[in-house]
Amino acid sequence: MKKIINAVDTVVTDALTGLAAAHRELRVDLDARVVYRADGPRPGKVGLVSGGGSGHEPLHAGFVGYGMLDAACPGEIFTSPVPDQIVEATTAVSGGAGVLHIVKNYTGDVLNFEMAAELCADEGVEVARVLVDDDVAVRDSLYTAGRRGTGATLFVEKIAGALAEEGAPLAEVAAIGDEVNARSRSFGVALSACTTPAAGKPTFELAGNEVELGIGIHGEPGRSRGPAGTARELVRVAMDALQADLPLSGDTLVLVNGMGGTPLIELYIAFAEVDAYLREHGATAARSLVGNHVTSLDMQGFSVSVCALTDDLTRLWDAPVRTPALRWGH
Amino acid sequence: MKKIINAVDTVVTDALTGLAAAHRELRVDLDARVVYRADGPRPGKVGLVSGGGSGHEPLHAGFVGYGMLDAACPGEIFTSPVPDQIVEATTAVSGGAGVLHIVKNYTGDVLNFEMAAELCADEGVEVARVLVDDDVAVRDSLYTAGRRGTGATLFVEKIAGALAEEGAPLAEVAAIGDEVNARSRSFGVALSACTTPAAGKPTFELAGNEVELGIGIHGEPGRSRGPAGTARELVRVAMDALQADLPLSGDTLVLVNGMGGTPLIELYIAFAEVDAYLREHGATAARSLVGNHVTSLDMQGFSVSVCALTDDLTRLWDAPVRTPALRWGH
Amino acid sequence: MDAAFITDWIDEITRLVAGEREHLTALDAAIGDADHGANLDRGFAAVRAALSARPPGTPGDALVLLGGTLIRKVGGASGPLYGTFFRQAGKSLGDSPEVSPAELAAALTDGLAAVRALGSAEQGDKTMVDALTPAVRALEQALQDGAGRRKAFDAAARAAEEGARATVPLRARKGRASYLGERSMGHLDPGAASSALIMRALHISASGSR
Amino acid sequence: MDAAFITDWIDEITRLVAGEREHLTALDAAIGDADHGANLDRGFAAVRAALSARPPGTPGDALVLLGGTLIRKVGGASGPLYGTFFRQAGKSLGDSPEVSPAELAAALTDGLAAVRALGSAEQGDKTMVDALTPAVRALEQALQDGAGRRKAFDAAARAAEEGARATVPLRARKGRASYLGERSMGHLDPGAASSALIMRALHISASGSR
Ligand SMILES: Nc1ncnc2c1ncn2[C@@H]1O[C@H](COP(=O)(O)OP(=O)(O)O)[C@@H](O)[C@H]1O
Ligand SMILES: Nc1ncnc2c1ncn2[C@@H]1O[C@H](COP(=O)(O)OP(=O)(O)O)[C@@H](O)[C@H]1O
Ligand SMILES: [Mg+2]
Ligand SMILES: [Mg+2]
Ligand SMILES: [Mg+2]
Ligand SMILES: [Mg+2]
Repeated sequence: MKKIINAVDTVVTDALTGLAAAHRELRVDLDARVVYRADGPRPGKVGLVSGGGSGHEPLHAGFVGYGMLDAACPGEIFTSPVPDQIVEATTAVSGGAGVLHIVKNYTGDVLNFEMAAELCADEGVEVARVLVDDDVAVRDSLYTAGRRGTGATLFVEKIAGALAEEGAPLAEVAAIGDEVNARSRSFGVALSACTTPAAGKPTFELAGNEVELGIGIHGEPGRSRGPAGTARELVRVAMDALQADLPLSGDTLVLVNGMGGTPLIELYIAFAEVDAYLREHGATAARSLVGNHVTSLDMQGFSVSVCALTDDLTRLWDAPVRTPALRWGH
Repeated sequence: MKKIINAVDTVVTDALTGLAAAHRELRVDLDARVVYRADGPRPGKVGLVSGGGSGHEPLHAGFVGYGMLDAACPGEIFTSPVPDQIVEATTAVSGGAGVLHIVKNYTGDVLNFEMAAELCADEGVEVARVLVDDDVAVRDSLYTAGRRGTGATLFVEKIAGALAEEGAPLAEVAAIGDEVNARSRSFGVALSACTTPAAGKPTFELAGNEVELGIGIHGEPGRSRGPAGTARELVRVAMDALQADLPLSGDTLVLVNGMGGTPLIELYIAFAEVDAYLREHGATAARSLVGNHVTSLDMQGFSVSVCALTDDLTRLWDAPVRTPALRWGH
Repeated sequence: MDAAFITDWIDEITRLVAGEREHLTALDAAIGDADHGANLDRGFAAVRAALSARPPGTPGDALVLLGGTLIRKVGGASGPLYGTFFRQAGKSLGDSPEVSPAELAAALTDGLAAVRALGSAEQGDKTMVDALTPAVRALEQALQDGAGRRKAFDAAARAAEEGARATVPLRARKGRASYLGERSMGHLDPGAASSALIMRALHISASGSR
Repeated sequence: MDAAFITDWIDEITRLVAGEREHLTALDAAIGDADHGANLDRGFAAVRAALSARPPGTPGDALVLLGGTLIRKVGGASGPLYGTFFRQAGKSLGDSPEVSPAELAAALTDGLAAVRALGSAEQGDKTMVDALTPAVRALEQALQDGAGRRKAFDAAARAAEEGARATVPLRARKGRASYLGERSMGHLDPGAASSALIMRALHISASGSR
């Protein structure tokens, strides 16, 4: 394993140190392990807190700022944050209008955010939660921990963040988060596994002509293996899976997301295929994002997330945002 | 080799198709292979054209837009564009105030841009050139093709682009480009080689405990090999090389750049070390950028570019920019 | 058994977890996300520090401190689950300075119930519950049958080890491994493996020798 | 020799380059950026298309078309350099419908001079110039010595091959390989290798058999 790190145990702290130095518009509490907007909290604005294991950068800390998150709680690599972090972040960003927790549906994230929410309630902070579970590769049934939260997390953070910025009350901000989640689906494909610093070797091995289909964002193997096909074939597998779960039509918001080790040129090739697929099926990529946004360390591969837009969602997506990793609008 | 591509020969065209679909604010001429700002040319504004081999995304097409480039000419993977592309782009963006070519110092880029400039002169378009050669890993002597152009290209494109947007004449825009280049130095380290679609296998092999020092951005081997050290050690090698060539002091602009296959979390760790090194040496990272900007396909590693700022350069760096890969200001 | 007994147990878990760190992580790499060893190692190291900063006066104290520290330092699924297990057990023990093996057994039974409530895992879902359930049951049974504490703890450890092994053929229905569907079959659950270490540590510390 | 002779030569280069594509790319991977084979293959394929779209009337035409197409389709260092080589040679030939071997030799000498002017490479810099220079010199010499065209072209090809081989120990001073400093030593220059193919193709096409 070769990585640009100082030691396995200091990866998250060292990266947060760099984040703090690079982004003066953020306030990074290294002890509490929370990343804040330097200009928050704003009285009367619903606070948005998210978090999860590290290794998915820029998610979540890269989405802290105007129009998106008020705070992010990074855990160790692929390990959800602990309740203390979440409590600290929640109370700090509370501007009196309540705080929304945006939680990806993993047992660890769910449990730790739940514990934190109880403690926050004890301290008189009203907390609502949006649970993101967009990954169609996992069947949501009695036999699984439910769908995973992946690329749609970015959609939820952006759109709920924009509504909170407009001054909407907690219940509405939570409701739009739920709506975005309900209208979004994702599917991922890996060309290679990632290597966590702790494990020191790839979490699974693929032959030269194999891809892993239906992967998550934690280096866990996918649901099945398939032959490495063309970009068109790989995108078709992903889009067929999305389409089977949520028939596509009309305007959509599309994220073609790199898993961390895939060059941008390949992501644009994938996007061309997604765009063509959507048009073939009577839908449009009305809004899009191509790049490494919800990553899995150095994994090679991509995921596609699609959200069926409404006028409201489009307006909130287009609203100004100023974070390290996402910024537009004036 | 596993890549998200349809065929080795269609990589660049397919990616440009995706770029066009993802960015309506760009106009992509697939036949001529030129990427334009959809809102250009602006009469009286100096046009900025850059280009080079593909495989360095987001450079250059990702930097086309308000405040930066007017057009980019992508060549085949790691192959400089041909004169026709450059002539087409140059004449199209010419708003009567002349056009600046921003050229990375590689034999192929230099020759093709030179030929194009001659043809443009025939057509009555005034062309000036900034040659970017910031890479201290290459000794500039009679015995080399001179220093390579790497990370500082982004600095030149941003700062010259901002000055052009202010309406400065060609000579001034070219002069500031030269100044940025003269004040900038870069050094890169690879943890793994990249795989070009044409070659199908990594361009060099590194043992598990080796890094390649002084690499360029074309998968070419570096000047030497060294042991894989900590982030601090690797950054020290890079910074010592920069510092030896251009003593660091005062405000600097820093790019910690990923080579395409390195996760963002590691780049932030590297940035923390660069920031500490600068402070130790009496300099400051007054402005910074951390991410994959001038890449080498799927290569793992990073480069550091530092530009010694002046008040003017800082102002121009801070000026608004709206491109797919770089955007800020209002 | 007093507070010192519990801190001995914790020390022994810490040692076993440190020794098995790579193995637990490897198990988690196969069907999860390759962090279980690192998670527990980090957690128990923090527990050690907490214990020396504030030595507990009673067994209940010690277990509450242990559970609380795991909740606050581990994260992931195992942090809240193991944290709850020990914290609930500690609360059940109340503030007696000395507890009997039967009292400890009852407390661990309560802890397990809290884990099941929190994670809603049933036996057979291929989780730590598959090792903890038979372990706690065997412990209660052995003590009821009149076994001494050393023997009873050994029975608990054996039952945990067997319960862990029995997770191999199962298809996971909880936690990350459930995402794999049938591909989770044929692998030992990392949490069940660490539960077996925890129970084995109890036996070792009661034996007073390693 | 008429325009058809030159197009035969071009066809032969195209074939050799296609066959050696992987080899040229591998040479370039060692000390460059792994695209020389792909570059030339793409270029000569485009030349073929250009030739059938607008069949040249004279040898000079054919070489100018060849050179111009390489400039417009190849990119990189080799595109402008080879393009200039052939384009200048074509211009030197003027518009005679038939040229002698000596006229072709003189034209190639002019082409080489243009390459040296454009790339400012000297012999010994480990570039295509190291193969082209002895080749053109040997060609002139053989013809002066009264050799027939087939023999003279063979001498040129041999000289190019030897010149290419002689680049192996050299340290590159031009092009990408120069970035490697001493590490460029011990490798055959890809451009010199392709120059040898070009000269060998001349001999093969003059021999009328492959
Ligand atoms: N719902 C649950 N109930 C009980 N145990 C669970 C549950 N989900 C996961 N586990 C246990 O947690 C273990 C994984 O712990 P760990 O790897 O530390 O956390 P994470 O899965 O968040 O990475 C699994 O092997 C399993 O035994
Ligand atoms: N300045 C120069 N003069 C002559 N030949 C050169 C020069 N620079 C490079 N070359 C030749 O070009 C070859 C490389 O061509 P190619 O790989 O197609 O282009 P690039 O180096 O741009 O990738 C080298 O092997 C060398 O023979
Ligand atoms: Mg985990
Ligand atoms: Mg090249
Ligand atoms: Mg785990
Ligand atoms: Mg090359």
